[in-house]
Amino acid sequence: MKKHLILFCFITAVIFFGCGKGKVSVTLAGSTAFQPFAEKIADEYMKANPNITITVQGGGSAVGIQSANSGAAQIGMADLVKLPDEAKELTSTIVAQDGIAVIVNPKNKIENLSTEQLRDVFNGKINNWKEIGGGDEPITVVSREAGSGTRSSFEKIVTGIKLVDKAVIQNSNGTIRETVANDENSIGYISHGILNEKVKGLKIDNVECTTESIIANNYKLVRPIFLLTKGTPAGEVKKFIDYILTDEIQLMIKKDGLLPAK
Amino acid sequence: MRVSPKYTQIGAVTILGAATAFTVAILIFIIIFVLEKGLPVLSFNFLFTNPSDMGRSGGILPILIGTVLLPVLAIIVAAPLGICTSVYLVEFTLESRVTRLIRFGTDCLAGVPSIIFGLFGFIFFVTILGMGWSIMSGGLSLALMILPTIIRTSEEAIRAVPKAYREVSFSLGASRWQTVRKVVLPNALPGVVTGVVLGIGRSIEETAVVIFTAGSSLLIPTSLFDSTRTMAVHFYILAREGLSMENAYGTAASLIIAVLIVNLTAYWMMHRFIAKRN
Amino acid sequence: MFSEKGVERLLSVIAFSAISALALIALFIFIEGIPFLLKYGIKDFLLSSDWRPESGKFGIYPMISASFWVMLGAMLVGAPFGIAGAIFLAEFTPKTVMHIIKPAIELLAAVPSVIYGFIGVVVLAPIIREVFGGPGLSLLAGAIILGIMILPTVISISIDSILAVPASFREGSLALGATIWQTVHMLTIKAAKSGIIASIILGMGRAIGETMAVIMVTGNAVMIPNSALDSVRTLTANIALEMSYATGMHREALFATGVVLFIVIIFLNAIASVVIRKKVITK
Amino acid sequence: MSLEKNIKIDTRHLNLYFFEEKILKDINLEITSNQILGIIGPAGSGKTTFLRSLNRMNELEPGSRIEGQILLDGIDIYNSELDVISLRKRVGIVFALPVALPMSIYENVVYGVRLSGIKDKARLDEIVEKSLSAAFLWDELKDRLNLSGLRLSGGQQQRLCLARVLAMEPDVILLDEPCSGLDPISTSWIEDALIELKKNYTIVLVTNNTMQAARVADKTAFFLMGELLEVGLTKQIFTAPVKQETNDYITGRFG
Repeated sequence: MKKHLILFCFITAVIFFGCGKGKVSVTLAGSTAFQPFAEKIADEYMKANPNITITVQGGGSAVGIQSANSGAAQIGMADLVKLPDEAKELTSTIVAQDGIAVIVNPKNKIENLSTEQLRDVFNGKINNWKEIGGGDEPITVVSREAGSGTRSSFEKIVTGIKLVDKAVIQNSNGTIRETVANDENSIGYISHGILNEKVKGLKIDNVECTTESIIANNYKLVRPIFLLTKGTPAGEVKKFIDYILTDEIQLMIKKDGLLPAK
Repeated sequence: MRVSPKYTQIGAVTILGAATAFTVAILIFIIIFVLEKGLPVLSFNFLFTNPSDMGRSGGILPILIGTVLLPVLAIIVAAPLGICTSVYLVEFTLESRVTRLIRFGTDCLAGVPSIIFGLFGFIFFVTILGMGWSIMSGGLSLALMILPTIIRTSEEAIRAVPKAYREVSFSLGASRWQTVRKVVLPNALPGVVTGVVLGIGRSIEETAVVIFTAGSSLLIPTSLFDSTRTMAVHFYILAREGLSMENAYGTAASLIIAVLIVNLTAYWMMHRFIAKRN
Repeated sequence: MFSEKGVERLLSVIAFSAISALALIALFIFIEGIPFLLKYGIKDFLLSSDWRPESGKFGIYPMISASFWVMLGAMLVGAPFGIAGAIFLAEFTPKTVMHIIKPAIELLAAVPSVIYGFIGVVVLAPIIREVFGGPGLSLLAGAIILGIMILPTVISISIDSILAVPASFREGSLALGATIWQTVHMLTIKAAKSGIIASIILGMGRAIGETMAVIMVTGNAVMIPNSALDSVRTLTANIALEMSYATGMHREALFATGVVLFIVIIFLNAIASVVIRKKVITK
Repeated sequence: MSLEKNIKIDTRHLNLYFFEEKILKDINLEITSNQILGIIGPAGSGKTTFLRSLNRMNELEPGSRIEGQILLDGIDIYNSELDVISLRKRVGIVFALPVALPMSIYENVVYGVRLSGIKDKARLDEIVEKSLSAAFLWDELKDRLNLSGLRLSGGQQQRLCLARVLAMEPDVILLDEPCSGLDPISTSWIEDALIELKKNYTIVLVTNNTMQAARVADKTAFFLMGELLEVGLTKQIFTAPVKQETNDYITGRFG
């Protein structure tokens, strides 16, 4: 009898728990580059609007497009230079721009690479640091996985890249940063937004990857960040996107390393 | 010249002993490595406060909740399903080509990489059924992942119950179900529990499936249809993205302690049960 | 309470739904993957080493060879230590000690693979980089970490099968004046052979199916390894790495990778069940 | 009392098959109430199979099939409304190997009774005492009823099995070589119990020990190669058997 009672209580609890959502909920999913910013913005937004729940998921740009298409998320996040065909049906809003920083280990003497050198390094034509003015050490190229928004943007802007086979592949900005921070001979690229002191950002064609140089249109490795919605955004979704585009939030994004939409 | 058996014995014991010591040492090193760096971070505060700034600072309260909810949901779904299935296969069907095929199939699925269950869960629960990244999707995907293991271990345990017990029970006028309930299951219990504990362990430590199906939200879930994050995922994200090594180790230490508690509780309960019966 | 027929019907419904749910998963992977295989060509898919999804090239030969080498390496690390440990614990250690160490080792099977992977990244990879050169994140690192990860499985199952050898065998041999070691290597190991082999095959299954730890430590380069120090990408890593960004053909190709993985697992299990059945027959 | 009325079990043209193999061939045997019927015969003669067919235990083996009739109190146990569970409650069986269920002595004894829905503690206590006494176990075990049944010796376990059957108060008790693994003292305990029990029960005793049949059985049947060769009063079977084979078997010259 006691067992039945416990079971009964449990089931009741589950049902109440399961139905206990009176809140409006908006889900964002996709680009890992924009994920941390989205989470921070969502926190701020929820503080101001306590009866709304905003959930942010990673997964990558493709997940963003798929889940916006399928309705798994109301807003998809994508960070591609050019959106693929699957995203044709979706309404896209540019909410920010992002620089792609080329990074090496802080112990590396190299400060600057030309676009040609960068291309040759990633193609495996240059495979020792001494060829471009560093120490006599082999280069470990670190790149993103095929399909990644950061990678396709990087390759599209640098042009002519056929990634060297032995390149180490990592599947997020953070893991590339950690890999480069751990390996003195490695080179990689990450979203400008998550650059930190553990790695060193290189100048490309003598232009440093800073917010200023990107805004001034001097730094060339830049791609837009899209929010994708099915149909024109409306209701809570529209409110949230509008919120991201307010000056206050755009300023916050900028402080953390992303670039404003305009 | 033939070496005296006495010396080969000494040689063998030395080599085997050294290999064992090395093995145990490595395994202990892993535990100590994590606990040494993680325990200083662990505190009541760490466990029971909200994380802030993506987990860079603050505690792991929502993650703790997620780590309890997901495996619990998975086991609530998978254990009855798995145990009933194995009871049905062993006690209510005759050994045939079909049961052998089913056994082979569950064996294969028990060995299928978890990532495949993650893909399935993502397409089926998250997308097709529209549950989104949620405790529900995650729990159900984990349940499917551990189901084959539970079916196979409890099947073995049930099969191992002596046939004579069943005969005696039938001869005393018990029905098949009464025999199962009173004689077969109590005797198969240790094996069945092992399977369930394995299942809990696997769902606590799983990372890929949870990321694909339950998402990685850091908010405290308010319903079964909210996204959540488990300790394994939290550790993965913190450590891999280099957000905060301190909190990563703290999470890892809590994770190992959680696994320890689950296993020890199961062992203790089983011994108590066996002791009570004898 | 319940009628006998009712219970039986209920159980059959539950069993049927559990089994069909599992069948659904297998079916689902094949449905997602097979059309691609037919469209792209099984031979091209399996034997070409060109994996460039952005230009529509999907050859997974490098991943197949990487999975094979990583698995083999893990076996070379895990099997000797695992079997030696099992023999030592089962035959040369007091029962009480073994009954403490064995559950402790089994507990390690539950340590999350991401923790193993992480230790591989922060401890093992730098050592390999310093001592042998290369990127550190390599086939060797993957093999060692996986070898350690399968130790609990190999040790635990091997101990069980060694202990299952009837005590009378052992006593008979010892009574004839053999040392314990002679008894072990001439008799016990032979009698427990199929169980030990089964433990290795299960370990292989675990090694080939492991995802997160492998992604973390092998570096994931798409290349056929020339040495153990090269960075490689396994089949599982291929799926988990790229799935989140994959669309269209690329996504189908990843599901087809899943199909290949599935077939490898079925193959391993078929071998295992033959070995285990042989054990039953010889008993 | 007429002879007809005293017949408890009556098998008519009983044939039993396992898949295609015919194990029992045209068995016609009447079993009288309140008597002990001993069944003897060499290994493989079908005596155990016959015994198990009397409470349909043979059905648990795949491929078993039956022809003919077995009447219990005039009702066919295979083709009637009588369901197998209530049949087994009326016809209890003790197996060759003593199998105590892995639970306490008390729970072993009341296992069958509990299944019939008796829950009253006092009633159960009473049943335990009565059954264990009838199996000559009460005095030995009355202080240790919570001990696991597995801790008992072989002889005690076998008497526990008997007590377990008695607890259900069946009409018929089937015993399948109940003393095959027991020492002479345990054997005599069981034989004494059986003689005491036939006042209230009909007993069928399969035994490999012909002397045991001679000691306790009222009637004895001799099985050979799946056939019932001869049945009669024990005294007559052992002193003046009709068939040569019976004589050979009893005198130990068989085969």
